[in-house]
Amino acid sequence: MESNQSNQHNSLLASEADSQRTLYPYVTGTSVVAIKYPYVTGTSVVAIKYKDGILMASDMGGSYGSTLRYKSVERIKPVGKHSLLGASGEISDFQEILRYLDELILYDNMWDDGNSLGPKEVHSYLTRVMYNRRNKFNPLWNSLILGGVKNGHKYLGMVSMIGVNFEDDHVATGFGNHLARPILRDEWHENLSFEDGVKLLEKCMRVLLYRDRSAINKLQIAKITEEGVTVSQPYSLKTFWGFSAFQNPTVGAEGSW
Amino acid sequence: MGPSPNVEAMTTIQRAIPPEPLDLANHNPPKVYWKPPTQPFFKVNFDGVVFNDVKKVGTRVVIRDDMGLVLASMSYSVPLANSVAMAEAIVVVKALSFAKDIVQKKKKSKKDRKTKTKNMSSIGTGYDLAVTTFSPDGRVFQIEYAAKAVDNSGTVIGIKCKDGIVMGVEKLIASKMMLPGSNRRIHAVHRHSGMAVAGLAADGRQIVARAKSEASNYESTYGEPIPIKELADRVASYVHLFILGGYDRDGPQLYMVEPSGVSYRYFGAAIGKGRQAAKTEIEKLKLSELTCRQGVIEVAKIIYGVHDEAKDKDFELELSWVCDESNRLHQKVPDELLQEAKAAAKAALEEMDAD
Amino acid sequence: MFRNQYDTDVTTWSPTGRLFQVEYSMEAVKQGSAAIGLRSKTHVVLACVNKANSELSSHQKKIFKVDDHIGVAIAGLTADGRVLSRYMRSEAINHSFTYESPLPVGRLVVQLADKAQVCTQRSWKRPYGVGLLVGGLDESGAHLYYNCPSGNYFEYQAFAIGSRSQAAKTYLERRFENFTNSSREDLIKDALIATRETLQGEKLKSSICTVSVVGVGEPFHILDQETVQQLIDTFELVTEEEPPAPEPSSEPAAADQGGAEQAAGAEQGAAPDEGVAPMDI
Amino acid sequence: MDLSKINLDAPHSMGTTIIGVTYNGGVVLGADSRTSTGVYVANRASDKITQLTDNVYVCRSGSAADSQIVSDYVRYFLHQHTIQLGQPATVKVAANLIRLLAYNNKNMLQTGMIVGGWDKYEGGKIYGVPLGGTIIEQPFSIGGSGSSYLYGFFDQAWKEGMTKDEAEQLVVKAVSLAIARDGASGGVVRTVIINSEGVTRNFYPGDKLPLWHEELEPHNSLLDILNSTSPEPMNI
Repeated sequence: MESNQSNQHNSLLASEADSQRTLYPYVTGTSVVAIKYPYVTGTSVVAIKYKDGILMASDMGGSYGSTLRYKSVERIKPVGKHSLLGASGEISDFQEILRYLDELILYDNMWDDGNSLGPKEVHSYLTRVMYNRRNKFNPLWNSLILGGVKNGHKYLGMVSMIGVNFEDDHVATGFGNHLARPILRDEWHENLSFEDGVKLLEKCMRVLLYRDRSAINKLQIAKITEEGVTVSQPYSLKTFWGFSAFQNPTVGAEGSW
Repeated sequence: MGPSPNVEAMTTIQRAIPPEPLDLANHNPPKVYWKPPTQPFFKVNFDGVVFNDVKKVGTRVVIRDDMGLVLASMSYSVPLANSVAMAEAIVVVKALSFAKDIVQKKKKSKKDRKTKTKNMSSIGTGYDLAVTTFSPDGRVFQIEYAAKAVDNSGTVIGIKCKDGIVMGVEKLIASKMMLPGSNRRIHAVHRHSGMAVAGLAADGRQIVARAKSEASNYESTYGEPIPIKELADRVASYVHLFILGGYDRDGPQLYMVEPSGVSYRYFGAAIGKGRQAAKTEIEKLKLSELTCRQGVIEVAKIIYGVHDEAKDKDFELELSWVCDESNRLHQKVPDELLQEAKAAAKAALEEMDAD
Repeated sequence: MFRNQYDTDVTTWSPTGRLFQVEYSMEAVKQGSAAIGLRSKTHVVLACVNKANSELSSHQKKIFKVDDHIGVAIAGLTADGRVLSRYMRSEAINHSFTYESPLPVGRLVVQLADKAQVCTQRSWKRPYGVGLLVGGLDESGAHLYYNCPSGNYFEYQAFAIGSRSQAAKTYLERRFENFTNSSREDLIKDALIATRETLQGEKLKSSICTVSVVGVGEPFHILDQETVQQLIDTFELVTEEEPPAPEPSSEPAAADQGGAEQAAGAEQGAAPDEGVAPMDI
Repeated sequence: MDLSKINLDAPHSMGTTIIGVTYNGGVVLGADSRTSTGVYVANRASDKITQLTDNVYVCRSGSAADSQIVSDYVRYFLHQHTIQLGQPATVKVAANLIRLLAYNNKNMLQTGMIVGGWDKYEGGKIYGVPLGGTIIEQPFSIGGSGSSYLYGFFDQAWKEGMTKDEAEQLVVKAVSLAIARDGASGGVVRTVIINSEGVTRNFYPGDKLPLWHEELEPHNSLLDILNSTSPEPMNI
């Protein structure tokens, strides 16, 4: 009865669920750890290293199947003094991860001893959590980007829902992997100024807005440097519709729709 | 054996080894072994035992009142004397000086007299060896003894100012090679609260760990930070003496939790050695007009003031606050302010000495 | 050895608010041969005296590596020391697995102290009879801590524990204010001299001491015997000029955990009529 | 229709329309009253706005059983919590407890909920807890199958800082619109208004709801229409 119901639900969300890796139920004795699907999801996050630190961008959408149900979901959050976390995928799992990190950072701060977890440590911790959960066939349904600066070292890495992790100069999750990374590969360089970095990220976000149906035109860009974290207010990007072919799509292509 | 009119004047000698072996089967014990003295006298009984194998003389002294209650008892061993007579002599001297000691101690601290006599009456009764044993008058001496450790520890104070809480500790230091900051007595318990513990620092950390887990359990269940009152209530059940300061949605609050498991809210609280003097000083402060920045200075002055330089070793001033200036986070007081507070406290002390 | 009725059980308070079993466990530290630690801004040096039980036996190892950035020197029951250093190793390795970064020294020390504290609150347990000098390096610099069986821990610029450590402490107390800026070599030299102070006239040889270093760019390691001997030989010239060490007594040197030191240990022990619990500082 | 194919064993589910809206001073919660078993209406007057504490209510959607058990547990937890603290629980605490159960049992629960209420610290608050156990604080929230028909309406009609009456009218209008298009929603419209003064419950019966596109004024009988002195008689 239950499974019947969830199957009905799956079909509702089939397009989202199928785009994710399939997990098979894992049988232990009599209990079966059921397959889970994401319900409320966020789409791409894009992040780059720049001259003074890390810049990260994501929109604020929370999709429910194909419904753009929530439009004020903050998907970039500061973690302690030195790190910034961006997430795509299941929002409830992201919230759970934030709770873990909150406690981690709280306990770190309560030592009040001059030592603190940097981005590398937080990234490593997340890697362990994600991999551990996927080994229990109960993954946290997210792709995470962790960026930060500590003691003059810039750090940018990501972790997937199955625990795959790596560092890079620029990273992106979800659709961003397909649409943003090629742009970043062409245009990114070590010494990007803040302005150039923001422009580069906005270029990526605009492409995603055009071509990712889950993307919405309400985004935030966050910056982390040695000085600390700032997450921008939500804003929208101007879009371009001025191609003449858009005005008159059938010109030169008679019979087209 | 027999009644003795005055502890300082008369004593009796009791033989340790019965003159002849007892025939246990036919032994008819005397009806009365010992009679209590009449008021207002105390009776001192003592005895010496010669341990040939370890070459020592053991002495035992017990002082009892007219009710037969033990006021004090003592055992002591000294290297073997030349003769039994000499051993007996040593015992007499020991017993007398012990009795004198007790009398003097009672005179010296009139204020604490009640508790002193109380504690004395517990020793040697056997009712004071386990936390799970009640004495016939319904007390648990082990808890009272544990409280002693707290009474003897460095002074801990907390005050509630208009914009937050300041806590301070007089942390005694054993060696000049020791560096500041270790074996802390003030600990953060959650973002907005901290705890200053008296007694054994190591035990204090244990209670802090409990408080931390209570606070984070609360938050993960209810999704908002634990109210300070609730935290105080929860940790109170773990039995310890400490001051808890925090800043929640209802404003800054200061609690003192007592080993009996009760917690009360205070404007100012003090525990440890100098608590009495500290309380008097706190009462002089206009707490409702004081900011934490000013409060820090006052706390430092009080701690420096109650520190007994003659008796105690060096100390480190440990200070923390949770106030508007610290963004309602519980933190160590910034170094710059700590130094300022120390300087002000030392200046105030010198001024006092000059007067 | 019977002192009073309050000292048979770790959890029993004496009428003056003391825990005798815990205090006695701290006496055990004084029975072991000496361990010495000192630190500069960048380095920590741990040294100890090795005493073999007999001419025919080897000595017990008293300095352990915990991680690349942490080492520990012990005095007291070496068996307890090994248990604790194994615990420290596993804590350090767990931390570096999860965070891929070294465990801050101060935090390890608190965990260790908490572990020791637990034994003072369970009637069926006994406190660890060992003192540990923990030296290490982390992002806040070089650190030296002393962990006591009572569950207390203290950070020091320099410290000595174990039998006749008072002599070493006296030496260190005269000089510790300059240690912050000492070079690595000077630290080692001071460590060796302090070690010699505890020998009561016996000649300092590399065979009876162990020296270890951890510092910036230098993972924790124990210096090999030849190096130590070379250092001793180099320094011996200098030390000759200094006022001679306290006159050697004829007392036999203490073997680690041996009984020979008991008399001295008992002397230093807590006098029963001292009012304040000495561990409570 | 082949009646034998109607599945009366299907789980009771509240194909539903639920709404929570904040206004200047409190919140208005709204819901329809239809509970279905497959296509059969098992209850046409159900109450989907459930009390958790004096000052916090929850709107339930999805499986009736699941949402009931969740709200029963949370009511119990909140009761304990209220006694423990000696003061009313906040809306946030209630919402977080719902979230805790929804998230930790996401593979067993098919329920989405909207928590709304008033407390002295934060005022009126609405939290959405959809399937999966995400928790989102919102100025207004809609849920249940009927909400699909309301996104556009709310995007257009919701205003910041409405009065109590404006807010309630908005809710009633929205639920009736959804009832008009969602087969799984129906019956009456129930509202609950929570503010510093307390709680007011209102009830709008199915025959008093506004009529929308292609809906007709109800009559007792065709005969009434025929007998009425209508200017345009029925053309037979």
